[in-house]
Amino acid sequence: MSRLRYVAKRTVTSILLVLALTVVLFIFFRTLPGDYATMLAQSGASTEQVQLIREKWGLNDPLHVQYLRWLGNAIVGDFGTSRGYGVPVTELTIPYLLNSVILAGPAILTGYVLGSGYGAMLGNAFGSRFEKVGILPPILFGTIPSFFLGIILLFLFAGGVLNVLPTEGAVSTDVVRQINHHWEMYLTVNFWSHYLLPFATIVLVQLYYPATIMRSSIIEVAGEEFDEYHKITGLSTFTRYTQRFKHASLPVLTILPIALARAISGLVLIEVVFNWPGIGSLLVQSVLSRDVPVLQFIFLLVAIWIVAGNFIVDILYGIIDPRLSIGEEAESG
Amino acid sequence: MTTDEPLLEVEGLDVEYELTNDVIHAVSDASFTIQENRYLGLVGESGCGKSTIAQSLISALDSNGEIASGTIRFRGEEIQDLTEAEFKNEYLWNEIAFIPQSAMNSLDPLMKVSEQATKIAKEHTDWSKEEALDRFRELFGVVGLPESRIDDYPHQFSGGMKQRTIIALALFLKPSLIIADEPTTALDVIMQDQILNYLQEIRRDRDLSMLMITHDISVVFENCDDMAVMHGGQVAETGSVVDIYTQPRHPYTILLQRAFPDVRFRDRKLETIEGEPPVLHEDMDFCSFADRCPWATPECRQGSPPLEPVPEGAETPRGGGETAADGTRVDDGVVTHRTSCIRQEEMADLADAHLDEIEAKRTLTE
Amino acid sequence: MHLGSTIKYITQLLGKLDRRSPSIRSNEQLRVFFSDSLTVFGVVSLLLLVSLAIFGPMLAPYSYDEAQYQDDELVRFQPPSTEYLLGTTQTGNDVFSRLIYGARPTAVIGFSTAAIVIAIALAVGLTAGYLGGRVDESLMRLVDLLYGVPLIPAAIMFITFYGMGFWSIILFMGIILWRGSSRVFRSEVMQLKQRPYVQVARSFGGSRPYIVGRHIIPNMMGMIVLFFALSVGLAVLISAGLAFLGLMNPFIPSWGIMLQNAYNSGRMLEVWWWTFPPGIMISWLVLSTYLVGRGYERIQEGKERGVQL
Amino acid sequence: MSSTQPILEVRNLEKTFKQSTGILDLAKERLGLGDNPPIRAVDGVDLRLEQNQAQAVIGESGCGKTTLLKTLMGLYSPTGGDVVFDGTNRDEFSKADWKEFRRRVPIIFQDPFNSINPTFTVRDALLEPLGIHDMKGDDPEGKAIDALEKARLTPAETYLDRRESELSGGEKQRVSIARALILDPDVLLADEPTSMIDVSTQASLLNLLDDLVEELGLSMLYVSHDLSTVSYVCDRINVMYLGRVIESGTTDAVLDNPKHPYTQALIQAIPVPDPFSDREPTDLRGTPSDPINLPGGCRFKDRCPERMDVCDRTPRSTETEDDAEHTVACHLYYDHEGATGADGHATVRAGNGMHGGDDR
Repeated sequence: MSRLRYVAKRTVTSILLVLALTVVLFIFFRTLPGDYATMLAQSGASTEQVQLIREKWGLNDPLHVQYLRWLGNAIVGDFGTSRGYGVPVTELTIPYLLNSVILAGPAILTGYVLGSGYGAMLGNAFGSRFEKVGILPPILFGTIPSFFLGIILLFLFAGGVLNVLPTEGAVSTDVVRQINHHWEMYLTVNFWSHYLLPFATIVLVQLYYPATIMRSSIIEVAGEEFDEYHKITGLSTFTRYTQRFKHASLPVLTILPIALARAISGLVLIEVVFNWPGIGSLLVQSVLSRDVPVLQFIFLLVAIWIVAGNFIVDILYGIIDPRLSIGEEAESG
Repeated sequence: MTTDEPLLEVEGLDVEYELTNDVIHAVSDASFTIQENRYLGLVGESGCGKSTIAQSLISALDSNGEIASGTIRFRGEEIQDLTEAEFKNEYLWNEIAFIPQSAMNSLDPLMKVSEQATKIAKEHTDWSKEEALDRFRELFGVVGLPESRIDDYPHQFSGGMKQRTIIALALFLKPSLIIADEPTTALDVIMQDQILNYLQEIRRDRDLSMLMITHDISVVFENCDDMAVMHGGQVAETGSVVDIYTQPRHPYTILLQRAFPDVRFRDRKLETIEGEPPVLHEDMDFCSFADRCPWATPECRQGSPPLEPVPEGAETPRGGGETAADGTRVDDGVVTHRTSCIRQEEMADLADAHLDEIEAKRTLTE
Repeated sequence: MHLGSTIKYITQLLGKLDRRSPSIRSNEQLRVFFSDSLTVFGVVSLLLLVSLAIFGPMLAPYSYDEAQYQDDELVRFQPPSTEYLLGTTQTGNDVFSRLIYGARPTAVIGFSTAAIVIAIALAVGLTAGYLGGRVDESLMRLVDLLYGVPLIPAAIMFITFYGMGFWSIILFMGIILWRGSSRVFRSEVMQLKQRPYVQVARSFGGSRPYIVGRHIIPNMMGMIVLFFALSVGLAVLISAGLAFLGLMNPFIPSWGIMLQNAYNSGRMLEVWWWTFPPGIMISWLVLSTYLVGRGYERIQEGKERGVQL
Repeated sequence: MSSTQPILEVRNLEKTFKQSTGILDLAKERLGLGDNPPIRAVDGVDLRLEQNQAQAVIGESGCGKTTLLKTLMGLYSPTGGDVVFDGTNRDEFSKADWKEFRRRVPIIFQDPFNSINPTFTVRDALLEPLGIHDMKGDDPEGKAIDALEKARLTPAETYLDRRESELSGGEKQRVSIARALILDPDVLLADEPTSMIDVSTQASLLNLLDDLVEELGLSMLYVSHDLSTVSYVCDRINVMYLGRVIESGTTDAVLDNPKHPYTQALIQAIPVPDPFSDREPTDLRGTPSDPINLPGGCRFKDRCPERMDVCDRTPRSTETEDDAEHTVACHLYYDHEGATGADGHATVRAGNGMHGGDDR
């Protein structure tokens, strides 16, 4: 089966998966006990008003009708309006999403690459003193609560000892007044000075999984017969280690989606500690204000983020491992 | 055919493995020689040190293993003290190649078969990539595999095809010695027969010696010219296959032959050898077979037994026809027959009793 | 290759990663386990922290919520002194006493969540591993789905709509966190099931519960204890995060809540004696559980690679 | 052969496995989309194990012999044909009959290193079957010692408290044998018990099994890939190829006078410990095809040097001319048009023994 068909198959299944997730999310949100209407009721609105609201928002129609209507709008890009700000959900969320992607994207990637590289070094040095102790730093950063790690870095660089970096927010208030478009903010030095500490925190937190999984995966591969054969045929250490890395990267890739899901949890905490206006802090705000449309959209973004992660992993798999994408035609020789 | 100097000479080889608080004497005082263009079978049960010897020949011992003493001479040059890098530049794959035990999964699944060949060529020769590919393609044909498939991945090959690819890779740089570590153990009997037959074919049109390591004595008798029987890290007996079959002079060799099932004589009671091979923790300054040997005497336990030559036996070799069909089976005195049993004279009549029984069996079934 | 076999291939690969047979059998392995200083540090710390959780309240100089007065004036934000070893909090409580008191709720959260995680993971692992076929396939797809659930956002939703009950949060974490260990238990059960001694017991007519009780579980004890320790660490880590977001019951003085109070005081970086001790204690507990795990894993790798560590 | 009733009889036994039980494949199968051909591991096998008789099932790896054994043992349930034990068909077995079957038909496996639960002592391992069948009685220890002595592990008392890690490979297999004997069984199922043991201790195990069959009047079904070890222990040999028994007969008949081309190749391929033997290598090429998309008719036809066009039809197992007990499933030996029996075919080949004495 050619690689193209393999990619096509994966794309179809990913899209189906996202659709399935939207159904699950929709049902979950619609059945929440404390939805918007009842919250209004608690804040003193009379029952008629609540009925009016439910009618206006079409909350009384049967579930599947509501879902199809929601899906119809979603395809067009209209995810409803935010209850809290009365602004279309997409318009409200996109700036926060951008802030999160700019922070989390590069940080997770760096953490993953550094972690895998370090883990490979450890794996190849199995049994040595360096390997025995070398595993400690990633474990340390993996076991310190991410927000506490943020506090430590703030303490070291922004508050206590050397007062170099700003303590919170993405950009200081005076700069906000100068720029008119949201994305111009990314060009100011001020933004990048705010960016440094949360970025560092995420990188350090993200080291643990790739480092430990790559280390044990390299050790596993080093025990395989083909690795022995590479050694016996006298291939250079560089070639052997590259082949080991290729093999060992498969399990590391397999846990990428899991790490992505974990990264979102971390992101929420780090954005709260650093007061970073990302999707995490928006999530916390919308939950407290029971802003269901915004919440639904955020969770949809999260779902797409995870499905996309799986999709990328599948494609990378197909590229690295021929057994998957190139069919088997073992003839009797 | 044979210059006076043997291709490979191992003298008094000791190999030890260091564990956290223990030393394992895996090989003690092992000596044998491989002549040019002859196959030597290294046979013994599990844990007797035969794989350790194979690894020490190409300095591929595990990290905690080292050659404690003794010499390994390849064409007269001592190679046991070479570092891995030195050995790799001068000898590895150009002179000495290797067929691993589990050939089935020795090919890297993420690497095209041709890539494996070009990488080996890049490491040990100065051929260009194209030249290497052409040579490998031609060798693929010789090995009986479709030349068009050298760019396939290992998972697209059947078990037999992988086995032949490994043999092709071993022959790739025209080595003069191939070490095959249990080449057919994991195979079914028909595939084993095909591969062993093929290992005989490749020596017809090229100068090639082989060190074949196996636990199966019948594979050695049929496929090798000379052999060395190992027990507990020591070489019990060495010599030409014909010598050791017709005049065995070590109790272990005799009992091993009698314990080995032979499909032709089905009702012969199989000989059992009591006890277990010794655990090699202390220095082996005694005959490792002493505890299991029914004819052991106190002297056997004082000092590790040296390999003594066995005086020339009867003119016509017993236990078989005058000469085998293709004439190679007559002992041509190339390799001296040596045994490490200090009671080798008494062993003579034990061997004769064993051979009488085989001949009686043979006449019965004719 | 259609999708079915790809998933199977990837699970196989993951299984391969987890297939090490991790039961500590011979005491020789125990010797190797305790010869590693980091592992010993992990085990000793765990014992210390657990005893702190049990005997803590008796040792604390003051009660955790007793406001301290000096010549009838609330002692707020006092730096560490002989009287208050770690200074005082915004509401005048002694930080040292709160720290000692905090051990118990944190430990309770950790251990009870771990108990739920191991119970479910073992049940799923045994069923999927032992029955195999479609049951195994569907349970493993469920695990893959659960892996897609980001825990903190999901917890935020759950707590906001279902309340901050101490035990309901523990239950919630338990119900999601079993996903990790269940996959490992499953591959171990599958491996053990193929062992000749199990097949002989089945051939004699040993019933399924007998086989699981007598053969499967005893050979998995090492791994069960290991994943229990790891789950304790994970649960403490996550509950600290939730506490920090103000989503845990503030009247139960776990270390997470302490840290959150310090953060909310707005003077987090100044009152270092209030902010850092709870953070350090949490990290210490989680670190020691992971070090025990690391020591355990090295035995398996050493045994498998024949390397004497 | 005694005309008494065979202790264990297998008629046209079949065992097929679904290729993959993934949900997607199931859905596809339900909708009739993907063709999901089952793996036909055992495809119509007949066996008759007489009282106090040792039979071998020989075949290369992947021929279905272990699946056959596990199906007989009750680990897999057959998808076709039936198994008759001591006269009663297993389909009519009650729960008690099954319990009785499991007592009288124990199994010993190939891998000695995992044959005893690492958390058990030898005593626990031996008392386990007694416990399951609550036959401990008043002196379980005595039964354990007696079983150890039958397996020639003497002095038996010293073995009872040993752990699995304190036993050698040979000793572990003997404990497995003792465990099988403790319920005084009728039929012993053996899955290549000596193939992972060194030659020196292998001989003593083979001799032990041989003596047990005689002394205790046991019957034994011995599955292996190694013809030479089997010839020391078994009276009859069944040769299996890709799920079917292609030849069956007494040990001497099959070894001295093999009929089926595959059996001839199997015997000819065995190396003999004799430098003067002029054994010719087999000219068989290729390897058995995978058991999923099997060729129609005779499954050996792609590799068979004597292939005829009639081989596209599945051969019946017929008695050979000179020995009714010696059956072979090959078109060379019977006229497929109509006439049954082996007389009709013009080119009936006179069996030329491979290893008989005559060609020395």
